[in-house]
Amino acid sequence: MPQKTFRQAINEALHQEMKRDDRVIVMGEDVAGGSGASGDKDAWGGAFGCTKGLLGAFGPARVRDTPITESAFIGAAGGAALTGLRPVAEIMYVDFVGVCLDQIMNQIAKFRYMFGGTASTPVVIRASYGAGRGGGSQHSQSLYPIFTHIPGLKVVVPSSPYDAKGLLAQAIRDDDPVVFLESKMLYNTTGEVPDGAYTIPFGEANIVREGGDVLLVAIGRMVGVAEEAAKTLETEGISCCVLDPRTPSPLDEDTILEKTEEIGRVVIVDESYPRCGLAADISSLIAERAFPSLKAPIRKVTPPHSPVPYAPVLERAFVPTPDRVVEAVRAVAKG
Amino acid sequence: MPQKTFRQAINEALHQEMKRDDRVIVMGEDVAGGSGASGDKDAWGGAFGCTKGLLGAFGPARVRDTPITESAFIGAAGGAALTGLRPVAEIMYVDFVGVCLDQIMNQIAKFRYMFGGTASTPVVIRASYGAGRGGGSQHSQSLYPIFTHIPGLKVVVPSSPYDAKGLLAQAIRDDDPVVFLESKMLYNTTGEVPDGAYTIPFGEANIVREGGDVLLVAIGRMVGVAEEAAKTLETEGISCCVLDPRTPSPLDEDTILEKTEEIGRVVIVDESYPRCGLAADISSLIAERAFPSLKAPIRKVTPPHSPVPYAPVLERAFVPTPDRVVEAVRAVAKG
Amino acid sequence: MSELQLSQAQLLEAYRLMKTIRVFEERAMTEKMGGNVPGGTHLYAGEEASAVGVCMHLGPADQISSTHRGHGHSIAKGCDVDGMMAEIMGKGTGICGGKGGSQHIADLSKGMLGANGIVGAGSPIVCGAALSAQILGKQDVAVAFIGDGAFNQGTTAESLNLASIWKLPAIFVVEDNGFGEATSSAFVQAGEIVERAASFKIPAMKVDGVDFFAVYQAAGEAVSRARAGGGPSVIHTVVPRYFGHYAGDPDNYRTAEEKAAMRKDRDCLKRFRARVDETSLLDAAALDQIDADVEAAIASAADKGRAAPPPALESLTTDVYIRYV
Amino acid sequence: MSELQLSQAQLLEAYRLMKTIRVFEERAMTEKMGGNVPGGTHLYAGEEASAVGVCMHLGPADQISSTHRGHGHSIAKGCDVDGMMAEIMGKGTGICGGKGGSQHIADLSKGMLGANGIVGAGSPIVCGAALSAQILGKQDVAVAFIGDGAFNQGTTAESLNLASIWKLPAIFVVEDNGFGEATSSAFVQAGEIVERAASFKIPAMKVDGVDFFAVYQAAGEAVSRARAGGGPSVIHTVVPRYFGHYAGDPDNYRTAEEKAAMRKDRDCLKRFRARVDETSLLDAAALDQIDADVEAAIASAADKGRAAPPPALESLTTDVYIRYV
Ligand SMILES: Cc1ncc(C[n+]2csc(CCOP(=O)(O)OP(=O)(O)O)c2C)c(N)n1
Ligand SMILES: Cc1ncc(C[n+]2csc(CCOP(=O)(O)OP(=O)(O)O)c2C)c(N)n1
Ligand SMILES: [Mg+2]
Ligand SMILES: [Mg+2]
Repeated sequence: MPQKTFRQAINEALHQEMKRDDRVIVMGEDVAGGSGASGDKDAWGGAFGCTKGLLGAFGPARVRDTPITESAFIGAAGGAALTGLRPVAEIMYVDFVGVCLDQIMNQIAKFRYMFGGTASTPVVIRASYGAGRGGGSQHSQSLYPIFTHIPGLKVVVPSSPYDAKGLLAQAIRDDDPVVFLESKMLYNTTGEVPDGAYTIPFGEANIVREGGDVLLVAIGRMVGVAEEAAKTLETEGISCCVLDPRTPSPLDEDTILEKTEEIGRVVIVDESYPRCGLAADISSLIAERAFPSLKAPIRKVTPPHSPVPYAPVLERAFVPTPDRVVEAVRAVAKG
Repeated sequence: MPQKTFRQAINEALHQEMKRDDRVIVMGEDVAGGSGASGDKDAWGGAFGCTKGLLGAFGPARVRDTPITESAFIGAAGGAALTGLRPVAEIMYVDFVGVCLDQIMNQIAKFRYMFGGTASTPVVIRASYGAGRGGGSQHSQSLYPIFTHIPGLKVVVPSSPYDAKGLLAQAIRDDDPVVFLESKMLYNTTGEVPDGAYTIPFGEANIVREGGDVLLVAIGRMVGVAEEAAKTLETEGISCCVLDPRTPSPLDEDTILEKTEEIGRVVIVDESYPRCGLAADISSLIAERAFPSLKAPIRKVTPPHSPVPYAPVLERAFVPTPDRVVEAVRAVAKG
Repeated sequence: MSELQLSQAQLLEAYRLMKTIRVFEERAMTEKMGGNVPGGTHLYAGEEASAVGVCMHLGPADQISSTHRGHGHSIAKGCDVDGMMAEIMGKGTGICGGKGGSQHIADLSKGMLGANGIVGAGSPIVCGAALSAQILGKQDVAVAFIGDGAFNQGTTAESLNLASIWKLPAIFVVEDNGFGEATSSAFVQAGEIVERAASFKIPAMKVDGVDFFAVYQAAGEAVSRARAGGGPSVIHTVVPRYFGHYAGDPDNYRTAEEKAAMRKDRDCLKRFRARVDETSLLDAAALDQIDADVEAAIASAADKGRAAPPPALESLTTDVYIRYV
Repeated sequence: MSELQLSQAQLLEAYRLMKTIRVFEERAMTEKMGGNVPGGTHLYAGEEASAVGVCMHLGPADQISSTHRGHGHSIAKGCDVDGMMAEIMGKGTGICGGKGGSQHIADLSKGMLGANGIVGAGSPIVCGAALSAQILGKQDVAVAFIGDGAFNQGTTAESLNLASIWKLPAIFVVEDNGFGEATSSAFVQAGEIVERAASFKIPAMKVDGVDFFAVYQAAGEAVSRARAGGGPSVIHTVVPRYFGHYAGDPDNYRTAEEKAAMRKDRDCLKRFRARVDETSLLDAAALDQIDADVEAAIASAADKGRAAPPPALESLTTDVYIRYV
């Protein structure tokens, strides 16, 4: 199978879905770039290059550089979804959601429920997330717990190029609103990605690695961190299963519970803030529904309860590392 | 001690703190009401009447009816706090935070950290929360998990008039930003409240009721629900301890863990959405740090993963009830 | 002479809609006071000509979005009053199955994209509906009804900008009842609505919102422009708000004299009757008949609403998603 | 003749500040390319006269808030360049201890309330700073520097409205470099900045932002008005952006000719030199000396920054709260 970057995988899904369905449009700041300027058109193709080439292929009516007014264009994406289009709207960094959360939380997420089941809002909101590039406190957050908290949203956090493509295609074809978050540290990573279109269903965890001593649950960029830890631990004779839920909402509770019952020891690795975060959410699921099979405390490896710092030494200490996972697993394996 | 309503307790704290410190100002939509109109001034004293009388006592410079522009006035509260004032700003319903989250999440919460510890932002953001009054999906949410998630904020959810007054005074005197959420179902409840000013420190749980069989953890309006359940359970010979953390952030982890170790069985009752909610957060704390003492799964009693419905029958089914708590406790007590 | 643009049937329809809104709101007030409306509700009485003057230009493929004060827009856009009344009573027969309530009445089959509990939230949604029409090559327009208070909200400015640069077939009707809750707009709004709109290069008109014909005329221009690809418009309608901000508001921030004068001098129904009488376009008997019909229809809606069963308990968790594994 | 309002010392200071910004930014670019700046950074080169023309009117008790492109405002407001350079290098000696980075440079002791990574977030904060001055009875003013892109953000409209109705001593300086990232402002902005401001009943002036004296003059009026209780102003400065949106941006959306012409014809330093030369206010030698001093100071800042230690690991979790049980 051809090797592609995560960025290419996203780009391919967008191309294929726009081709497949005329109602799919793409909007956001600089999704093309160069609009109204003297030089190149499609100059950026998105701040991370994921939407490159769409302008040329589908034209300016369907690929729209927006003003820096997230409330207006995210809200417009919602309104357009209610009335026949299937917009893919980009918030460059998920941190910016603070200026437009109402349209996501109170409008898009709730239309269907409030309107008694008569509305459908097939919109995808893409955004980059995560620390690691010196973005500082306002450009490095992993805010998926906020979206996961909100009923009516589906939330997707892919960990590999293969998943990114298939999950994004699913998100675009899905009739419910989807928040699709891409780790900015993964854009340049590569993996096998089929050329043709395919979808990956939501709510189905991926067992990235089998193992019988400790269950590692991780999502997005943390899947790689968990895998790396698992490799180290293997050399110590500790065998880890790495489970990637892929979609925080819907969460594949069954697989998480089954694997817990099988293995009995769990470490959850997550990049979001710890309080009311995804690691806590999954831990509480297990503590309620798989308690009898637990042989040790459920450990969480997360950042501290602090904003994301700028300096590289601090930022590296903020994000969970394989070392910290190894340590947690060792503690749990003994316990 | 005099009996007062929760509303009066809030009002008294505001009066006393504004009198105590000239730098305290109050701002929000209709915190006075009647501005620029032909009839009564201080016509409302806030949508819930909590700020009544402040205009007369402290004048329009310090008690400000704002335009319906939450980003501007919450941001202004933050900017004013950075430069010498101690604003208490009101978001009428916490659900509206979607239009101004950036100023809370990325500005107010992070100034101190981003600026290397040089800033202090003594601002209090008050808002009503919760279901029960037929407010529908956009006026009934309990969004404290979102604020609890965000490092840099303190989050307070009082459960009684006594606590409301003492915690609000503390919030106003606190040099860190505080989100102060008031259950709209509690405003008319009464309890003993001293006339004089007093503060209640943050991060100190209140043991509302002692008991040895099951630990009930609940906050805000759910404390009363837990207490009611505990009364019923007592008649069945199950003795419950009711623990009210009072402040989701900082959370009194020590008391929660101590009580868990003592009792070994835990039910958490919470009105916020279940996914990445406060019940999950507290459950995960216990599952990680008091695991060996657990004698049964940690049960959570929360609303379903759905928006808040309008119709009374549905709304009553949405919010945790004493009956549901009783059922959960019975299951845990057996387990 | 904008009344001459309308057929007799249209004139009767306009009157019927306005009257329906008025009576619906009076009944909603009565039912609220009688304990039959569980949640809060904001009444549109007094502002009827604004909704109807605009919506008389719209068909079901045109879209509107409304506000917390949404009953009038809903009725003007063709929503069923039985379903609306049952909805505000929280019944299973409600237009949203009792799950929405007054602030979330919607009927997508009628092009009514929802009342909205968030002040200022409708305008971006309307930009999206207008974008759909534009991209899908339809002639449809989308109308955002917003209040004077909502006009200050950042979402409004962003939407005006977006609608202007994208030349969207969007119309923003700013219903200026002089108040955002208990606070007067003079106290919180800088400058004039039409000037602010014009600064976004959007044509803007200010009209007397109790004059159905004035609203109808202005809306006609705006709708034609939008359908012809001429982009957005703003219509500022000056309207009275008969009741308090919400049903039950003591409304003590307005003097009794002010409120009495408003009801006396600023009544779109009386104005309409005087105008069609003066111009001999309709006779009073036909209007009286409408009055009677409307009273009966709304009374019946209320009776049916009260008698209707609550939603089934299972509906608590349905409709959150179309499909959630 | 606004240059005549300035003493020789002030003229020298203005030039020194503009030159410091220019050289700081060129050095930041070099250091970024050399791998010494871990995060993203947006350079202000070309826009110097806007920051300095405004800040020459301000003292340390006056407040400013800035943008993601904040180095120029910080320097103009008196922030220490050693601390700034160390900050963007992520060092413990940084002005924010290395925790903020380029987009969060702040120095509250200098009245610099922070660069800001969120477009449009500064204006509400500045309203608050102005409110503090007003309520505490001070003569201080507060200035929000915002970009042309930020001008469309809802927070801007809300802030203009708030500043107008509350007559806040707030000044909004809209630095129009023609772009928000890679998108031209013509493509995304409806109407004129000064007209939009005027629609909020705020006096607004458009000036050539490479002409220090024009900016200085306009800012002088605005600051005097604000100090005298006359309320807010908007100043629209038209400026070139020498580098791409961020250090490293290929900047392929502008032609090479456009960029060359901009650097040739739109240089505030050259303009300043020509003006003071023409009017014989300063002699070239003094300016040359400043050039040399500034080059040395910035080179030294960079050397110190590179040599400085990273922050202590413990600082990861300090400063989240003043006190958190
Ligand atoms: C974002 C937000 N802020 C505040 C409110 C509370 N609120 C509901 S209606 C209203 C007044 C709205 O005034 P206006 O837009 O003039 O509409 P009117 O009520 O006069 O029809 C307010 C402040 C809200 N629902 N949403
Ligand atoms: C709310 C928000 N949206 C988007 C961005 C990404 N972004 C950073 S700078 C920028 C362009 C800002 O343009 P302008 O205000 O004109 O300032 P300039 O960069 O030209 O100085 C954008 C879109 C952001 N930081 N914050
Ligand atoms: Mg109004
Ligand atoms: Mg710009």
